[in-house]
Amino acid sequence: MGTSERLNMPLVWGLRILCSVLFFGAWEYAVRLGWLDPFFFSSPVEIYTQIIAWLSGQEIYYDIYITIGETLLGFAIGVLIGMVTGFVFARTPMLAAVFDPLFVVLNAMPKLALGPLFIIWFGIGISSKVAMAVVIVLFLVFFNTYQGVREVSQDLINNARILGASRWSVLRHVLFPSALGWIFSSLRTSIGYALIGAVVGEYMVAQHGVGHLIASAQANFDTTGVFSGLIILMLLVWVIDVVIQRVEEKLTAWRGQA
Amino acid sequence: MGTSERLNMPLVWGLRILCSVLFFGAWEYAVRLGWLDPFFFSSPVEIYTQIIAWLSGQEIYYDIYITIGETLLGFAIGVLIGMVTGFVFARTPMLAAVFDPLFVVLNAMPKLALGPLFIIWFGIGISSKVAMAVVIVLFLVFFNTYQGVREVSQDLINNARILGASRWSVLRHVLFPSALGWIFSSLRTSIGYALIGAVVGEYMVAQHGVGHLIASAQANFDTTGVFSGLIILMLLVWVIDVVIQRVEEKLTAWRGQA
Amino acid sequence: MTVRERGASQPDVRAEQRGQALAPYIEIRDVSKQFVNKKGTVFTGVTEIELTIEKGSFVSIVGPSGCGKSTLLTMISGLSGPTTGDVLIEGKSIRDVQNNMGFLFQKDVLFPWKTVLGNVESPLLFRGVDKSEANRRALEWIAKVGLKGFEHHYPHQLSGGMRKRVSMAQTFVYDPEVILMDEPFSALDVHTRNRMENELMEIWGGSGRTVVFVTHDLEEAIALSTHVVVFTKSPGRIKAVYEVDLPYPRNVAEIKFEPKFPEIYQMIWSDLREEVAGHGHE
Amino acid sequence: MTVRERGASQPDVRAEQRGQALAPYIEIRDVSKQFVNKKGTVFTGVTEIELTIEKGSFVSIVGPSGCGKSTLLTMISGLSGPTTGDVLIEGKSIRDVQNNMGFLFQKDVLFPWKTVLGNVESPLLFRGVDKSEANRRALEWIAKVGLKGFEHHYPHQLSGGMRKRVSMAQTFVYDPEVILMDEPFSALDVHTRNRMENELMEIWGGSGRTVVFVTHDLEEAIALSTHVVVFTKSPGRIKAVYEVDLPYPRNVAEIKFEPKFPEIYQMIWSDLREEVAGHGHE
Amino acid sequence: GGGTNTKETTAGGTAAAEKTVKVNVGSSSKGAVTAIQIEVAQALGFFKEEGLDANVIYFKSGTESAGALVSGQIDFSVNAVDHAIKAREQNKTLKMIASFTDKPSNTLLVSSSLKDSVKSVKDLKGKKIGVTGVGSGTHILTTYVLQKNGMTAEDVQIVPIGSASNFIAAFKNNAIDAGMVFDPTSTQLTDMSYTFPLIDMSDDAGTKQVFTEGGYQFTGLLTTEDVINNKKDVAQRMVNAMIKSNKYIASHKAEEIVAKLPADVVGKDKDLYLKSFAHTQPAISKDGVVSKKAVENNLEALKAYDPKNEAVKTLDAASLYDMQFVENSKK
Ligand SMILES: Nc1ncnc2c1ncn2[C@@H]1O[C@H](COP(=O)(O)OP(=O)(O)OP(=O)(O)O)[C@@H](O)[C@H]1O
Ligand SMILES: Nc1ncnc2c1ncn2[C@@H]1O[C@H](COP(=O)(O)OP(=O)(O)OP(=O)(O)O)[C@@H](O)[C@H]1O
Ligand SMILES: [Mg+2]
Ligand SMILES: [Mg+2]
Repeated sequence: MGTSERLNMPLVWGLRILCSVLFFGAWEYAVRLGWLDPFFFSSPVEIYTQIIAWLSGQEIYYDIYITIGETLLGFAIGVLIGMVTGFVFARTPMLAAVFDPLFVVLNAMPKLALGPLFIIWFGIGISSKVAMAVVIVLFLVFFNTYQGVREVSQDLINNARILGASRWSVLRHVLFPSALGWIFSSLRTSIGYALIGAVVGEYMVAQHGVGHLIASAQANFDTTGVFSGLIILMLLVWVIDVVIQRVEEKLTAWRGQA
Repeated sequence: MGTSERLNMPLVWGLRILCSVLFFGAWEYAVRLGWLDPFFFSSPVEIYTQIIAWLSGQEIYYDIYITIGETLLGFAIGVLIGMVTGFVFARTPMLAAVFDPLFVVLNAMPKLALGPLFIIWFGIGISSKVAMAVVIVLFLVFFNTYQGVREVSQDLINNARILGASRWSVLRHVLFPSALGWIFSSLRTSIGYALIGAVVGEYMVAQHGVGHLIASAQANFDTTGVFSGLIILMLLVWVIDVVIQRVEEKLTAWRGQA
Repeated sequence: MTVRERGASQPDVRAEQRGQALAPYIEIRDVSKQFVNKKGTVFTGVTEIELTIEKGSFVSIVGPSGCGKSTLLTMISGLSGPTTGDVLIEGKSIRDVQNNMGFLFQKDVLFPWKTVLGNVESPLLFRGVDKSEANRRALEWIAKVGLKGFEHHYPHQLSGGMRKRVSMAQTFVYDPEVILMDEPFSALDVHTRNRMENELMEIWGGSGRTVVFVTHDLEEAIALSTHVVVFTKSPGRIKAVYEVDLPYPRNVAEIKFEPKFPEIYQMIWSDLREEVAGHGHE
Repeated sequence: MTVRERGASQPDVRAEQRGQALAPYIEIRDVSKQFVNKKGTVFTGVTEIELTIEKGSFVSIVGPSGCGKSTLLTMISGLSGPTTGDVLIEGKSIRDVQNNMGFLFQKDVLFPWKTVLGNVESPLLFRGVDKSEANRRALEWIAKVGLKGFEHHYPHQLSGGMRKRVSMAQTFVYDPEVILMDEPFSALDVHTRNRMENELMEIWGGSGRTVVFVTHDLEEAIALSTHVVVFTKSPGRIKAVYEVDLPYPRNVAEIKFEPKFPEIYQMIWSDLREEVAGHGHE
Repeated sequence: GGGTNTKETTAGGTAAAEKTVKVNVGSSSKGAVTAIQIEVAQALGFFKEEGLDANVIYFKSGTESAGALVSGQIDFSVNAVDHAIKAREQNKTLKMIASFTDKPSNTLLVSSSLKDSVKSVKDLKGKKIGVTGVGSGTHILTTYVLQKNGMTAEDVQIVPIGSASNFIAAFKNNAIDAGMVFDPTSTQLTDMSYTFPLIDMSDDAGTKQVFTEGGYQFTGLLTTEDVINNKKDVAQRMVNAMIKSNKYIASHKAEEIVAKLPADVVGKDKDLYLKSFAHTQPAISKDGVVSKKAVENNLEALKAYDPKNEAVKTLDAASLYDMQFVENSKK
């Protein structure tokens, strides 16, 4: 968060670590005491061992590379399309009126059901996973950009127009900075969805990738493998999220203290 | 959209219908000319026939009832949890600092991989689908509420505090109305995701529901069935979306013309 | 001094003393503005406004709070069209924002994400002025409004009066031909206000620039203007247009001591008083 | 009339003539406020502020734009604490917003989603006043500020001056004991302004209410206040505190014609002039 | 273990038992011909005859279904025996108590465009072969088939394709050259002339090309030790119903059987269903018996697939099934 730098960061980290320790401790404890069945829940120690084993091998890096590649590519394309359509729709009420229900409805389409079409159109390589990530991310970014632009103060737009701003300048100097908070909020959500899209794509059909790893583990009742894969994914998302937040902080440096 | 009432609605509808006719016409045409393989793309006429056939039967209504029930229940619970956490986090920077990365990371978790856990925790009845919808919706609403509340003008909050508003009054009279645009934007996205959650849940395990219908059709290579099911889902979402928009218009009546 | 009641034909205002052209420049023809709310209720902001502003004149608008002064400025700016009637500039009906206009809004409309410098530069950059030139001119204006040292502050780090002055610099920096100003100086202390008024006189005096100025301070209106327009209370109509017959260049702080000043003041004030006294508290 | 330079010990201000208590009510003890921006640069808003305000007094603050007047009010309100020093009310250090205070902000802070009525009612409802009673009192105040007929308008449907008046009603309606006002009347026409000033005198005069009032209009400051505080230019310090020795009740429009008035005005003005003239445009 | 969801309700006058027992049975999809016993029993009232009120629940795949069995959400599940093996590797015991298909009933299909160049498995060298998932039955069978033909998985490219409908898209897109599939996908693909069968393990002849002796245990009814020990009666009735299905299928023509099945099982394309059922019919067990040799063949194939898997090497085939109920039902 933008405000975190003014908080006591060592304390924040302390609490984060404390909570993690408590959580994983309780989990391990519950498994050992037989309250949780390791068949379904594995155990932190086993997961840790598995992750270490993976990380000391080589294949996992290729899987990660593939999945992150799909995720970032899908994210970038989805964000681009979503943002552009969001801006255009917000500034063109007629277009929005005609097509906005379509977006809501397409957003609600279970993409899983379109698997075969994705394969026909995009093959079984990474493109079909990227496409899956794109269609998921696109809508989220679209809706937030659309709303963000509609919430921009009309007074500021008026001032910009008086000051001689072209349509593009209004976009660049008013709409975009004003909607930035919303766009970033949607980016933080979207990165997760991009990953989900890529993983769902890998579930659907894949030779590599962490999603494929998880799906295979699942097929073998290897809960440890499933959780280990999930944790690797989550760590990746966390890293990307930190990057997004740094960028946001840079871009919204003008904001006052909350 | 809030602004649509000031647009020429007959024209909007005209354009919507025109676009639909063009789209479905092109689709039908392409199938008839053999440019699209009906095995994968079915055809509008067949889909129409199938939907009519379903609607004149009885079972479909039960399936719709089940799916909509799961969706709305998941939506309601998810929105409630997401909104409350969003408000709390936005107003408690320390809590947010500690747990906000967790939310980002949990959001990115491919829920599909948790299928077996959902089945253990929530059984094979509708609760597991509702739970699936909840965990998807929750994060979307959380992130938008969180951001919405953080964007509320501190000046307005200060004024409310000076005027004697309690924490609850500030929430009720300042934070909530101010964040409303964002909350509604996320509701429109979420309803789609609630449905996706319910359908993914039905894919996972089910006896009834439109998602189950689609999954069965898919297993039988019945593309017409898949598309018909999807179109029914999309029509349902459209209806819900119209309701959400009406409510939004009521609640944001104070806004000026854009 | 010419006094003209509303509805009389447009006066033949003499501006030759300052070497200005005489042609009607901005024409407001029987303009009214109605606001329709969501329930369909109609509220009349201003009505039957008929006013001709010559190129190079300095027109002040005074009137009770809520009489439609800002509404009129907004229509001249092209940001919002009249409900009936027509606003013309050089004979052409205004359909959109004009490129040669400046508008100092009553509200605070600085870009919160830009520093003082960024805000003041922006109109120049919008107009394609070279970055370093824009920078130079912006810094010059920041100094003129007394904000040297605050170039890199963001609006939220400034006081109310400072923000108003940034707005002023933002408008003056690109030297628009028509300047619309909505209560620009009311948030300033006396001295800063005087300095800004003199700055305005300087900008306007030298050239054919046209100013439309809204204020609640009749002294200020008289001190600055070639014409003072008095509005009736809401729904605003033009009650009278006065030509101010004082010589230019004027020193705003001193002009009050001109012998003619109190006479002019009394005349307009008696007219205005009727309006402002009439409203509210009934 | 008492004149006291900054740093001198607190004067024994006599307020008995209005039957007010004498105890120090609001104490500002060597307060300074520093703003740190994200780059770590420190900017001093006000410094070395030492001021005691008795219960029942009416203190005006004048000073150049950006000298820290609003900053001081914000600290008294409890919305933001001082960087050093302490602000006390009745001997207790202020840690949070006080329940018995009103604050008319310089900025426009009406709730955009509430109608005029909703805005004016809200402090009463926040305080648990019965809905119908709140409604009655709100309508009364809406009429007092001259906005009858606009009860159901939303803020964006009002003019600048009208919005300011809604804020006023919003503050006065719950009758706070301490009223902080930041340039409340500058956006109003002369008449409305006079009416509001008299309304304020009435509210304040009858009871032990305390007012801290920021204005750029020295005449207004003198006309209304028991004390006038003059600030130096930024970073603001208190230059002098003047006690205004004019009898109450005062009629704000007439008081200027009191024989003593010009004398007081000249005295304070000469002090203030140094400050306002000194800043900017160097 | 479960037990909680077996509700006993009285239903007077039933021939087989005084009480009707409600059971939850997991399956993967309504149209799956390898689980047709469930649908036949439902359609022909075999469950009712046994005093069972069978609640059939459809899961995304056998994995979810077996997971639900382990957690006690369901009492019986239609699965491949491989699921029991994998569960055993994770220390869970699931046993097959009746056999549905005792041949692999998988077909190795090759894209029609390769009709001239691919005449035997050896010709698949370097080609892309689709399987449903890594470690899935299709993957294991593919590896075994390759091994039998003197090749290893390294000689080809294995591509996990996921669900059945994806296969058709993948062949259309030319993403794969061959694929190990079962019905109805294999029939559909051949029907659409996208592919031709290279090895068809639905009948005896085809199976013998790969498993010289004893067949191969594919699907059957799985349950937990808990059910076997504590709900003997219910398990017995389930197996009775399943064997009735098996016998009915063995003694009737495909057309007759399909005519009895409801529309939502058969799907829109009746003809396709009939063809694929007829294609699979030879693989369907006639008596429900799981043979030791067949399960050993499964383990053999697994060893070929994953030579490093120690657990499989020591696993006793006999511990993966329990034939007491099938034996009893013969009496
Ligand atoms: N968007 C709107 N919808 C409805 N009424 C409006 C709107 N904008 C302005 N009005 C009304 O029009 C009238 C004129 O407003 P305007 O802002 O022009 O007044 P003004 O003369 O500038 O007043 P002030 O001196 O207080 O700024 C007011 O009564 C106001 O309530
Ligand atoms: N959040 C902030 N961050 C940095 N500087 C600030 C901040 N708020 C105020 N300042 C600075 O503090 C000084 C005093 O501001 P303040 O608003 O108190 O002035 P003021 O006396 O009210 O002026 P005005 O009459 O123009 O309203 C100004 O120089 C301003 O730039
Ligand atoms: Mg105005
Ligand atoms: Mg201020």
